Amino acid sequence: MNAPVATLPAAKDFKSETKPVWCPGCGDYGVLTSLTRALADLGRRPEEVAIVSGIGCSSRMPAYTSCYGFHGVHGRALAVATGLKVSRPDLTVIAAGGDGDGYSIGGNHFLHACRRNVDMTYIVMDNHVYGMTKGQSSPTTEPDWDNALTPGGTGLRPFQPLVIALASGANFVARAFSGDIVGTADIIARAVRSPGFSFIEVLSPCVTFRPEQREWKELARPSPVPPTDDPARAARRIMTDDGFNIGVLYTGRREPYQPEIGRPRRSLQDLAQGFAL
Amino acid sequence: MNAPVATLPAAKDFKSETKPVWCPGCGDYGVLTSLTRALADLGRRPEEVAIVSGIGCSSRMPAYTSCYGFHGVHGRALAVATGLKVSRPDLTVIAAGGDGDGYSIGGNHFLHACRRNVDMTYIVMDNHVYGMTKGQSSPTTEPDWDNALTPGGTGLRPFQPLVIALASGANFVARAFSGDIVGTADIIARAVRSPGFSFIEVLSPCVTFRPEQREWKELARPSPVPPTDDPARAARRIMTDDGFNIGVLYTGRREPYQPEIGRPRRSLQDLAQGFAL
Amino acid sequence: MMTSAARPGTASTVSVAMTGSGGSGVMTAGNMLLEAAALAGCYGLMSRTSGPQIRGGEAAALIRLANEPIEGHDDRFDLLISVDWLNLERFAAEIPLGAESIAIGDPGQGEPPTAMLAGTRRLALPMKELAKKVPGGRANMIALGYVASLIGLPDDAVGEAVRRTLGAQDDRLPASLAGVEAGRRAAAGVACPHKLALGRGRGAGRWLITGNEAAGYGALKGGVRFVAAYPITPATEMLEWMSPALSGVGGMLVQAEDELASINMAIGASYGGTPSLTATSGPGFALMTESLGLAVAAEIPIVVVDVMRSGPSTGIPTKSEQSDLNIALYGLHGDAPHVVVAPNSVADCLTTTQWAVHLAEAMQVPVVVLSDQSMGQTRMVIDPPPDRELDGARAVAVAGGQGYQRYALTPSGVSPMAIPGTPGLMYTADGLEHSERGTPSSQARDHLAQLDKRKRKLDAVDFGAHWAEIDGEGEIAVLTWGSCTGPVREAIARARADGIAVRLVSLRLLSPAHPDRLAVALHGVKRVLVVEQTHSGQFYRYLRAEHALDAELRAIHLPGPLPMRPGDIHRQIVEWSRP
Amino acid sequence: MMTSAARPGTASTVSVAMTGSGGSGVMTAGNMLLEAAALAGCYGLMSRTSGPQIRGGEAAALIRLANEPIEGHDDRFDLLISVDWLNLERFAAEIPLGAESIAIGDPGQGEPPTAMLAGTRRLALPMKELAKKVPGGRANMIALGYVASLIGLPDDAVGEAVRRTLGAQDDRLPASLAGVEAGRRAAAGVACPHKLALGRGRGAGRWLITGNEAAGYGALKGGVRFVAAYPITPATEMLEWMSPALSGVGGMLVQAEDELASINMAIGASYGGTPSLTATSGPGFALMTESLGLAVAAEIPIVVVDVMRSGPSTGIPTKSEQSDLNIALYGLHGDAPHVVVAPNSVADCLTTTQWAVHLAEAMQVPVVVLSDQSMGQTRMVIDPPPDRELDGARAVAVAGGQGYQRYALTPSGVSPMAIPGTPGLMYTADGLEHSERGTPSSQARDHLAQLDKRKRKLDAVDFGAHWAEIDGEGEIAVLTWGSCTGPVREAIARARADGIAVRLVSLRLLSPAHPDRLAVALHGVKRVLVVEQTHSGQFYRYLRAEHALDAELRAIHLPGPLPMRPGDIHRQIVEWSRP
Ligand SMILES: Cc1ncc(C[n+]2csc(CCOP(=O)(O)OP(=O)(O)O)c2C)c(N)n1
Ligand SMILES: Cc1ncc(C[n+]2csc(CCOP(=O)(O)OP(=O)(O)O)c2C)c(N)n1
Ligand code: SF4
Ligand code: SF4
Ligand SMILES: [Mg+2]
Ligand SMILES: [Mg+2]
Repeated sequence: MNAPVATLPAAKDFKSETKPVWCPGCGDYGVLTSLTRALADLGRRPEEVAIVSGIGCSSRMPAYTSCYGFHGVHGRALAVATGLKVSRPDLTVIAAGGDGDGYSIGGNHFLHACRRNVDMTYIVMDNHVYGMTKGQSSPTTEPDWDNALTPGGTGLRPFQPLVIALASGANFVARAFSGDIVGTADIIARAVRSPGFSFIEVLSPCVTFRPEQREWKELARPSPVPPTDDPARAARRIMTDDGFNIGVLYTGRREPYQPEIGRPRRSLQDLAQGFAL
Repeated sequence: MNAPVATLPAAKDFKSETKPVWCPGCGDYGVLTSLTRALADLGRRPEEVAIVSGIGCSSRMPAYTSCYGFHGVHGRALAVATGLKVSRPDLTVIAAGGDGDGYSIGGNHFLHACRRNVDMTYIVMDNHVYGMTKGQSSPTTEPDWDNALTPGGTGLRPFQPLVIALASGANFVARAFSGDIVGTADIIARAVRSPGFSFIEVLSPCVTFRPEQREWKELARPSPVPPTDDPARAARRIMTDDGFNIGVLYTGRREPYQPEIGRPRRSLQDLAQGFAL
Repeated sequence: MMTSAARPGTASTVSVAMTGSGGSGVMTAGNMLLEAAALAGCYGLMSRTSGPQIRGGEAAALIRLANEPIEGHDDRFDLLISVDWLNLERFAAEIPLGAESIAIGDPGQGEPPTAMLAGTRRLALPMKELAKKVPGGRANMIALGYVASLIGLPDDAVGEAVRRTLGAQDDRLPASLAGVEAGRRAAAGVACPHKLALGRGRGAGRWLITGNEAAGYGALKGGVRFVAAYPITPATEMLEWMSPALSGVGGMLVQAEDELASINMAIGASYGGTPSLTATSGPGFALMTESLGLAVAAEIPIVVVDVMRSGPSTGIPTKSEQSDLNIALYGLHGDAPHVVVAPNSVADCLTTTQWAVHLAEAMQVPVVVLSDQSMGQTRMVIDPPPDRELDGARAVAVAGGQGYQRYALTPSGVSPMAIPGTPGLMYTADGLEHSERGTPSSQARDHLAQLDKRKRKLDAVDFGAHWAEIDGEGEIAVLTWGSCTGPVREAIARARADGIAVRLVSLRLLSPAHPDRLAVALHGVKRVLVVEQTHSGQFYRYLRAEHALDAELRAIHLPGPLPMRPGDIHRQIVEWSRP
Repeated sequence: MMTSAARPGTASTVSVAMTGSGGSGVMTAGNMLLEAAALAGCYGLMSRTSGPQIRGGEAAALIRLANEPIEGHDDRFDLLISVDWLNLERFAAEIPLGAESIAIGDPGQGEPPTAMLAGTRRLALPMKELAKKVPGGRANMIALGYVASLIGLPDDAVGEAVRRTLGAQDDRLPASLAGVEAGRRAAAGVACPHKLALGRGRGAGRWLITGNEAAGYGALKGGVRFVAAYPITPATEMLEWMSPALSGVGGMLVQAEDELASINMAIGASYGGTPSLTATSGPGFALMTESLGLAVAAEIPIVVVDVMRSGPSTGIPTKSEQSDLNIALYGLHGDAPHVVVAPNSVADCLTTTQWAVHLAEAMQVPVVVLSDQSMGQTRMVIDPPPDRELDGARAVAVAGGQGYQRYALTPSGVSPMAIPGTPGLMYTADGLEHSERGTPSSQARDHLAQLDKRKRKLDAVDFGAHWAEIDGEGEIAVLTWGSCTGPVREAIARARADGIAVRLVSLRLLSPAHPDRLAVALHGVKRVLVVEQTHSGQFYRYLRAEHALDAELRAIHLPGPLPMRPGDIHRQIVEWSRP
């Protein structure tokens, strides 16, 4: 706490001048605000932070911050973030995106990122829909949600992101609601502080294709219990709640994966010796 | 039971004349034998059955049976099997492959196949290694298993296939051991009979790259408890056992996903009316 | 399909851009204008464009009407009507205006973008104010009535279009009709040189259709009964049209978790005997190439429609380009012969997609259909394409007999395919190199035999007359493909009107290449102008690689997002025709 | 690298195939034979082949030795020694024999494959029996001693090779040496015309290396410090060599869950400032093309090594082919300029991969290195390539100043790249089309400007002399690339020995194409023979597409799995040189 406080950037300093393409009322605005607050609260500087995303409305996030950003291809944010973080452990790396990006096309990387447990934070803005492509079912969409591509609904059981995150080894698991700016900022800050892979499922309404999600603000409420470090208990809680308990739900103690980047022990000449006759 | 029993094919009729490329002692031989037994026990005919796989030693399975077979690309067996089954619900469709094929490159399809719950059976011959590419870590490999690609081991927590299958919605979850021909045959038969997506994790040693797995035959033993239909209980059991309890562990009651293939209700002319001015 | 006499470029045609901020209803008004013209016996088309905002930003309906069939936009817009001026300058390049153009704006709605409107004739129309006078009235309807009147559309056609769009029971109908009427009254006495000569007939029997819908319908006509897909702009609407249609005709559409899954699901269904398809755009197509190779090696028929958008990478998802030609032709690893075809108009999306299914089934090969955003998402008035007998006819192996060989070396290269369920013909389809039986083999003779066989399939088949559209005579030819064909046709019509003989060659069959056929098509031609919508000249390079072209070559290759303009092509033809 | 005088084809050379069932130890014996020859001052190489069995099936070590550098197999094998005859006929095409060939078998080990051995001279060597007489003896060591003696390798070199391979402390050493000695004794008095003229020097300073190792080492020399990869034959050994080496030099290798992840991890690490690479083969490469396009659009340097195998689809994973040329050049969607280079020998795998890293970093572009199974997995005696100063030099933006534009339109097309952590230069890398600042844009002018910029980067750079290997004069040229260069060099050497002047042009830089440079390289050439290992003539088509070749062209394009034979090329040159 000896650093001159005055020079630390405020939340607003983490917002860029680029105007979001989001629809008025989109939940993602709230997440952006919470994210910038969290970064200010964490005392980070914009240049120390990299926000990595895929493709989707929510994946537009990086450019709306003043941090380093990477807007990649659909579904691969976690892979990019992993390569970046393990090679640059000094950076704060945050991956962000949507339910389609993360759980549909990106599902495999989600599984393996949880398992790999690299020290980074993954924020999924879940609106139970593909917003960017104008309203198709995502893995978290209700089975009977009618839409043009799957009239009458997909009939499929929704994907349970928190359960899968737990089962595959995420070290920090939380649920947030985009309408709760302060609460979400707090969760993001805790996630970033927590070593290893931190996963935050943010309920973030798509007011355009799922206007009924405006009601989420009535449903979301703080989780009645504190986080547990027992994955089985966390899983049971998540499986039995109604999906609107907000807060940090699980914090584990697994060691992050970080291959050592030591000072070079061998010279190139030395390596070439192995080929010499 | 009115069909003339004599004409039903026996287990041997389900084996093809193609000689497996497998190493002597490979666990996959046992799985092949169990599979052919199960098909005979089920009273199927080879032409009614399609075995679909990806790439790997274990994925060579289809051609060693006398059924219809599909040996596709690495990691995509479940997608091929899904397309086949939903469009041809009259067939018995079995997907088969390895832990690399199914949990690494194919992980996303595994998640979504469990969730989709199409009426088919998925057999993974898990040897905790990439056999075909000569011995690298797979997702189920122990973190400290030394090998040329990741010297000293990957350091990663092994993927828990049964837990993920449960969490993502598989309707039938079992563990088998390739050395237990009769037991595995029985599990396969039950899996095929069970509606929806049935998942069998078969411990199948790779004697070449993981010779220590020969010991599995000492460790494998029947699960002390009968299957449950409560996923949470099943998950707890699986997470707390030592990985060698063999048997059907979970049977659910979800409706399989099968889009209706009705008789055509509309003619093409009729559809064209929609374009008419 | 069109006779020479009916070529556009000589026809009376009017181009209208209706713009406004999101929610201003310009798209609705534009659709009504198009439909009204169609009901009045005209042809026409409408494309949409909008700013980066997901919803609610600036938007424009780009409409062109004519009394003869047209297939693309003109060089300039005759009328621009802006309900408000919000960010209009973003569309400056998409809405070229000239000295003849009339720009109509609402004086109460802010400052017009002067640079963009420079040189145009300006009209003021207080749309908001006029709308206020109509109970429930909206500015877009005022604009509709005004423009319809200026260009001379009959009242009854406009009224009918409004009624059809809203439905006779809709509450908004009276206000909308009243708004149109108010707009029309405001136009009284305003001189406008851009009059639409009305078409013959009243449009009955014609279709209003997008290329995406046409492709979907063509696929069904070809016999497709299984589709697996993952949404992507601008292919999604094709899938959205097909989904209910498929369940109507006894088929199904499955939404996959990604494109790796969708193509493999389609392969699985096709292996099971059901003609199958997936549709995507560049990024998704890139994810499918590994499994396209599987379909080549395992000989599984399948159709992949790539509705191209501007690349590379995510590029410009909502804008057209022809730059997936390379990946479609050459994007598979290994020597992987497959078929690539391209429709060359909205209407042809139907026939060529149907043909693609036919080719896939007949040759047991993957067929790529290269459509693009500009055909896929443009709504157009067309004469329904004639019915064609192009049902997929797969060579199916019949039960009985011994020693079935799935990959038997037949003279045609096509080997009868056993459908699961058939007794006695069980085999394993394989992407590993294999013997005739299908057993994996690394023997040189098997590899060569199967490579030859897979190539032979494509060499031996007769692709028929649909392989290219060839029209006209002359020593100058324009060689093009896909959606560039529309502007090229128009440019050629203009050149012919100038007295220049020009030949059109538009290739629908891109792979396998048919150098001999192209040589015949270009017989006597001294100069070939190659026209394509890519930055690097992909089509030009493809032509050089695969064909012996001894004529003098020039190329117009421009990337998206702007459409190819007939005027640019015309200019080049004229310049080149001088001795 | 080699002077004309040192060309192979005129050198004394002996080819030996050692075969036997799995576990018979022929690979070990083969490696020892190669190393012994190397220690005796010879050059040589060994490739391996085996049946479909994962372990334990038939296997063959294919060795060629010479007293001058050689780079590929000869037309025929001089000696075949079979510890047992198990399924030997499966290798008939890979082990061509002739009237001069000697086939040595163990009379006690079953029936020899008569068709394959027809016309050869046959020798019987009771290897099993002789081995039994040596305590702990094995047949493979008998074979080694016998063959080494027949071809005239010095005893001490063989003994040294055995000692080096097993290690001085190994229990098996005495039995092995005794076995070799027993084999040598059995050879006493056996006439053999295939004698190896010993090389100059004793091999000190030379390397025994595979192309995969050389490429891995070259990557490290180029500065690569991050690798993410997913195992695939035949690229895995490159990764396995790099993994410990990287951690030794302060880098790392991450095993990814699939190729989609591996390339994106590499992109992420490179975005962070670390030169990065991934290696794969055809099927994995196909999965990477979408993200290669991202690296193009977002301008992220990255190297992808594709160690090609026979395709299409899973194909023949263990066999070589050059058939990923198409996908490497043209397999990205959209207009996506990138670099493709190819090493043309095992030794050149080092230099060209190092160069690839340099190019990627200098141009902020993805570079594809096309190696193949035959270079990657062949172990070869080489002279270490000279050290080259080709460290990656990325243009890095420095802190300070205002209004940093990541995608600024510079004259060279290369814009300084900010490395995360640098204050004041924060930007978002984007695969969407963008402005100079990096903000997404669908404007035509931004699209064109960025397309031009990305192309300009490749046009503006000087690729230097390494772009091609050009050697000799004459009116006939052989134009080739990659691993075909070895047999082509040898064929040319033979033709020159016949008195025919032939020029060699082997392209290392495949994309961007340099038609002007090639025209200079082929100046005065009347006939060009194109040599490549594909079925469809991919290189030939690429040459036509990208270059103006006015010489008469002929092409030898043969698929894998068999290597290109110098004799076939030589025959074509001779035939064509007749007036
Ligand atoms: C490979 C690929 N496939 C498909 C798409 C099309 N696409 C863009 S965004 C998107 C879904 C976005 O949904 P989600 O991640 O939930 O984000 P949201 O827009 O809802 O925030 C899809 C399918 C693409 N860009 N790339
Ligand atoms: C796209 C692609 N990537 C990589 C490979 C290489 N490959 C073949 S099999 C395999 C792993 C097989 O492991 P597993 O599924 O566990 O099967 P096993 O051999 O152990 O039975 C890999 C990585 C491939 N064929 N295709
Ligand atoms: S479409 Fe939905 S998710 Fe996308 S910006 Fe609009 S409200 Fe947000
Ligand atoms: S390598 Fe292992 S998995 Fe493969 S066949 Fe041999 S024992 Fe079985
Ligand atoms: Mg979403
Ligand atoms: Mg395995």
